[in-house]
Amino acid sequence: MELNGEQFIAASVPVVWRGLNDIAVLGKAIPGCESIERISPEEVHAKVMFKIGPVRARFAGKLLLSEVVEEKSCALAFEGSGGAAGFAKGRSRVELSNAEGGTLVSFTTEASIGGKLGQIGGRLISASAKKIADDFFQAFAKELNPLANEITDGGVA
Amino acid sequence: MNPKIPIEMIVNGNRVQAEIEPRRHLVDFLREDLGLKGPHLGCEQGACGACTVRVNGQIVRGCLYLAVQANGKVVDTVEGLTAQGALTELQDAFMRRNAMQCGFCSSGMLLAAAELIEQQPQATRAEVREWISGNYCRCTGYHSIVDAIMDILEAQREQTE
Amino acid sequence: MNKPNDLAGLVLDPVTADQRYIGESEPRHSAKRLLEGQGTYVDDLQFPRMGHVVYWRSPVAHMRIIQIHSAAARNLPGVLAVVDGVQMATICKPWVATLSHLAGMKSAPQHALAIERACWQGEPVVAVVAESRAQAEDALQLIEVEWEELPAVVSMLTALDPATPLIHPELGDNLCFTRSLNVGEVDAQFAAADVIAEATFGFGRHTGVTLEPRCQIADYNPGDHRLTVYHSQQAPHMMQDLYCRQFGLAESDVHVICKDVGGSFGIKVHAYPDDFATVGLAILLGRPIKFVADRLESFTSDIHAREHQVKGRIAATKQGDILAFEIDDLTAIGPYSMFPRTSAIEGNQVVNLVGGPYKHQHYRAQLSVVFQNKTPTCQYRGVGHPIACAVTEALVDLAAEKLQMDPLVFRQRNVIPDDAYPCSGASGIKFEILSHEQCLRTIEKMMNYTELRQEQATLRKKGIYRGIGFAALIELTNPSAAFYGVGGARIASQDGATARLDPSGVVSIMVGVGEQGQGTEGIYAQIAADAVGVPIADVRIITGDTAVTPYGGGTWASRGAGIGGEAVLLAAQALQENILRLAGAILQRDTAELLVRRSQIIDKATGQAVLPFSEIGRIGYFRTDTLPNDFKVDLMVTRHYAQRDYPFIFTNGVQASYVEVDLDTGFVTLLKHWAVEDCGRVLNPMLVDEQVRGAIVQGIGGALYEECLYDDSGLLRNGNMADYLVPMANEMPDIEVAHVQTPTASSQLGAKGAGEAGTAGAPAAVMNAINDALMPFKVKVFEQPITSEKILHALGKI
Amino acid sequence: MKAAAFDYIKAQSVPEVLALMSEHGDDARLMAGGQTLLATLNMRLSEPQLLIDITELTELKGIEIIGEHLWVGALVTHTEIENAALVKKYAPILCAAAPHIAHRAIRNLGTWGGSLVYGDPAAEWPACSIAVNATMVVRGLQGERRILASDFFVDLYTTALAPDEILMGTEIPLANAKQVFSFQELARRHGDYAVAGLAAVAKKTGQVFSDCHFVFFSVATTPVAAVQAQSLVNDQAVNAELIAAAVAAARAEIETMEDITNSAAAKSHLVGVLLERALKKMLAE
Repeated sequence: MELNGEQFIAASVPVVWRGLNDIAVLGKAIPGCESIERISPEEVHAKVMFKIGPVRARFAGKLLLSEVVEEKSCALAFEGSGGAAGFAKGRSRVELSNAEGGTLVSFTTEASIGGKLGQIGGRLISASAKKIADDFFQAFAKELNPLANEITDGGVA
Repeated sequence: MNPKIPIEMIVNGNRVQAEIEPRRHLVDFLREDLGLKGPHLGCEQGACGACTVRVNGQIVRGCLYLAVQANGKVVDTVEGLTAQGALTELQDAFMRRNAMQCGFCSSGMLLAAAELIEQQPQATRAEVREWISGNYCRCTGYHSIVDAIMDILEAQREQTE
Repeated sequence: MNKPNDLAGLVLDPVTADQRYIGESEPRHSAKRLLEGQGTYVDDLQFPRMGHVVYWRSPVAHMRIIQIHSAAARNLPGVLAVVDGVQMATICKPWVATLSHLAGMKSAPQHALAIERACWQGEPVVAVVAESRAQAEDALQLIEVEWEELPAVVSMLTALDPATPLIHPELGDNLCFTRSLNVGEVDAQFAAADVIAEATFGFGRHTGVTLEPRCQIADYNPGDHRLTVYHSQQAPHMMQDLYCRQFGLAESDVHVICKDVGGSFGIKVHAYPDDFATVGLAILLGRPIKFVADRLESFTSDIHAREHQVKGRIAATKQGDILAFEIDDLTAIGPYSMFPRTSAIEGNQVVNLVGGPYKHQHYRAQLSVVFQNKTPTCQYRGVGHPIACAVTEALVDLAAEKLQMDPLVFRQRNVIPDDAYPCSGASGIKFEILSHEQCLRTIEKMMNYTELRQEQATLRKKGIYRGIGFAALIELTNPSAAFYGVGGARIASQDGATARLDPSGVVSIMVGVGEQGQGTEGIYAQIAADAVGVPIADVRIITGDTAVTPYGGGTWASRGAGIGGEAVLLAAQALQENILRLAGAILQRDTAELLVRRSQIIDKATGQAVLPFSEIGRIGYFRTDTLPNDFKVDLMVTRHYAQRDYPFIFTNGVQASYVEVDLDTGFVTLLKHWAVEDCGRVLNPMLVDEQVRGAIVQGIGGALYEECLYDDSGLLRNGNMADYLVPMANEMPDIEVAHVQTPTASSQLGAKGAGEAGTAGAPAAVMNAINDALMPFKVKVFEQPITSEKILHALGKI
Repeated sequence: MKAAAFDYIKAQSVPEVLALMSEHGDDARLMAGGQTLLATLNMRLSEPQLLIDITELTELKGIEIIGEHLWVGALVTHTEIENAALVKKYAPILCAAAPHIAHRAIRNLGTWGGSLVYGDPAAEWPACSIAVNATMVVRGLQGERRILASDFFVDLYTTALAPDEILMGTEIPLANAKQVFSFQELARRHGDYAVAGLAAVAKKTGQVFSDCHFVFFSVATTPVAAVQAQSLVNDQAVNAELIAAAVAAARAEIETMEDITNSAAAKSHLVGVLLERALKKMLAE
């Protein structure tokens, strides 16, 4: 599954960059995040309760940061295990650029959902992923700039 | 967590009492606790219809209905309905038309057909196909099942004319 | 003499004197209990101390198993054992599934539970046994397997590329089997042809979705070291042999029992890793172990089939004679060849069967069977026929279109004539006797072809686009040992039947071929009743028990009627002879003066009943003292039959499909389907009709609905019954079936198989009908399943 | 496939349900018909601690006329809607849609309210509720509030219902003689999730449509009204040109979403096909 998109955030590039590297911010922004800890500068572990429609699955996952270019771009590898429910894994590339009144975050993501979730959820998996991304950026923006709640949704293609 | 819950219901005309885990669905209760063999499990997601049973006179998916929900209700399976003679004509028609092969879908198919005959006595061949389209049969190709149900519907109509 | 009769085929002479049941639409008396909820399927059986096993299966297409953590699971209440591949391997040998007559075929050793690596999503890795299924599933959630994902081979198109990783490095490449066939002068024929048509065909992966999932109960008695396995299976003796070989048991100590089977279709004729694992657990734990696949694991662990891409060409003259066919078939079978029948047979069949009905002499075929990290594929109803037939019949239609000939007329001109037999097909397959011409004549009448074409033309003017599609087909049935035996697979081609007169005069028949719903027990009762001479109500059929029935191959390759039925006939005839001899001894009459009629011995001269079977049973069993000292006769006889005249006895038939395509939505409505089937002597028209119909609907499933969809990393995306679309009643057409009867001379009965031809022809007929409907728009769809999406694409609407 | 263990309470009153919900939060799940929930539990894709069976709550049952509205209780089953004379008279599109929902055995248990609060984008009822301009009546510990159907479905599987609220039922404006409707659904097999569907309702005076509701389902993350197409058609005499314009508008305004076998492009195409068919059918009435 591919998930690409752009999101405008009403905060400066340095602020957004700090946010993306601040597990406190991420913890609040990642939908269903129950715990998050930094293992090393490149590795973050988190427990996330994935909720979509009737489905509830608790994922234990890790994020690996690489190809970091300060305040510009980075690559994220992530994998999460939801036990019997399945797992999610993928790679994402995030780039920040200055934009009128804030920052444009563009990302390209390759993800796959395995196990039962993938076997059953096929019908709505990409829609669910899109929703999670949208929810993340909504909350992320709020965290960075509580005043600028109004997000001009760049949409997720 | 999850103490067993006492339940009481009428199954095939007999009052039964049991203590069960809330998570037990009705077909597991009928099969594992009561030893019935008519309702089958084909998918446990409500797609195949092999688990069809009657609760308070209506067909339901026995795999999407908890045994505790049936507390105080009347449950009928193909065994009980056979004993009552409620399915005799249908069963004879299914035999005559060879409207079954492996038989795994038959109990669900018969119960679905019986409700159709009761509720849509004027059903056309197309309407019969639509009604039983919630019951999966990999063997027959459905044609003979539709024939068998139409036999009963037509016989009924002749009588009422 | 057999008299020709155009619509009914040949009106056959009776097989027995006083024939009352053979050839009649006799209901399956033994099936009544199934309609009353009184069947006995494996999951209906419960035993004291029985454990329930569930399997932790690989969640990914290819992985290295690093470590398995099972302590938490073991500590749950009710949990009896957690077993991994290493422990299982101490009692169960690995296997490699190849056949020696498929030259160069290779595969890798496979274990009951994966060790080190798992090679497809769904491969069993860890077994969890508990006192109840729910407890086992509770524990399953606590199993933690540390795994490292390995690169997966997903697309068969790139499986052989140098850049593609090897699934089994020791094999040197990802190629399981390859075959080239070159008959006649194909290049010269194509060079000389007036008309050449070609296309590339795609076939999606299917799976069988038997309504009753795969299931078994294994029970090992440590006292006498006997293993009893209750199994939902088609080939009990094959499984007996495999269990004793993989676990080092004596054949005599393995007992396989198949009670009612809730559908099989080839899904239940293979030996699965979890079959062995469940048996292994029964041995390790010394208690009965029940395994019932749930629907989600069925989708990733039942065999799949039919993932093929075929490039095909046909050459013809402007007069309308087919000169040659050429195909290149690429198919992928998963990471292992399936045990013990192997996964190369399907592709091999495609090579054998393309062009089958036609009289061309030039044919070239190339086959590549490759490994990939998806669920293993193997023989599934129709084995290769649906692919070969779809390719052949679509090419035939393309040629007819270019020649501007009616597709039915074109077929009538090119099929092997009914008076040309015995002969060989271009691929070298041997035909005893077929009836293509008569079948085509019959279907033309059945469907009122001319009127139907007129209706199609009229509606087209109103903007309603309907199509008519044909499929002429051949089907391989009644196999000899050429199928498996010669390749070293211990799967019997012969089958046996035992007939016994019981003291009351009832006849019991024990047969090696079992019942999975086709009605085999029904036709055996018909044959026995006629051949022994008793009312069918006085016949009992016993199948599916290796301790009771004669040794046999079971149900596969449409052999139940032709092989099993012939064995029953021979045994029943022998029993009647013995009954007559005993009657002669009792009555002190020459047996030549006596005959059997309906459970009575009749005096030929007077026609009087002189001795009932019950009396023969009484004296034969309880008063042998009243018989002459030197007289001896058995009231129980066993006979075996193996078809040895041909590698296979081919059948033939033709199907037609009438569809309407909604140009705005791309949706296809199946309006009607016709089938003419020649399975030799029809033992029970009602049963054959329903076999044909069921098989046709299974074929339609593949043509329009069914496909196992995988993502780029080899994960199944629709492995559930809401998203893998099996055919349901509402979309299926009424199906008219007619019979032509051209019996095989290789048996007295003259019966050929009937179970798979429907599946063979339906996808071709439906695809051709859709493309006929689309003809005015000069577009075609050759990718199955043919979805509305693909049709809208073809029409340029999206 | 056996569900993980959970506790079970058969609730006797709405206050009891609300209390339980606030006590247990997301560890508790309400069960009405259970036709989606129990399948999910069987597959262990959800493991609530507590199941609150609300099927005995009479307040949530019944179909009746209350003032200017047709009241459809949250616990009314699909079958009851399919067969209800009142619905046939005052919200006929619901009777037309009901047979498309799965199969009879499921319709006998599945409920109107259950379908609405799940907000499955492929489900019939959310789209229908918008098309008939229904109002959701929801109750929480703070009391009762009303939400227009058009404001209720906010995102994929997400509604305006607060976690501590329960849907009591819906109020549907009574259809009058001028109402015309067309329910269109394309599913690969009868009863399957739709490939695309449309619930269309309008008032018709001669050739002129007004108060148009063209609500599509199974094409996006929520049921979606073709607002521009609606306003194009509103108060205009419907003719071939107008239909063509409406079709173009609907295709342009609705951002479709692919599913497992159908591309977004195919769904956009089908949006137009369904709207054209609906308009022609309603025009012919």
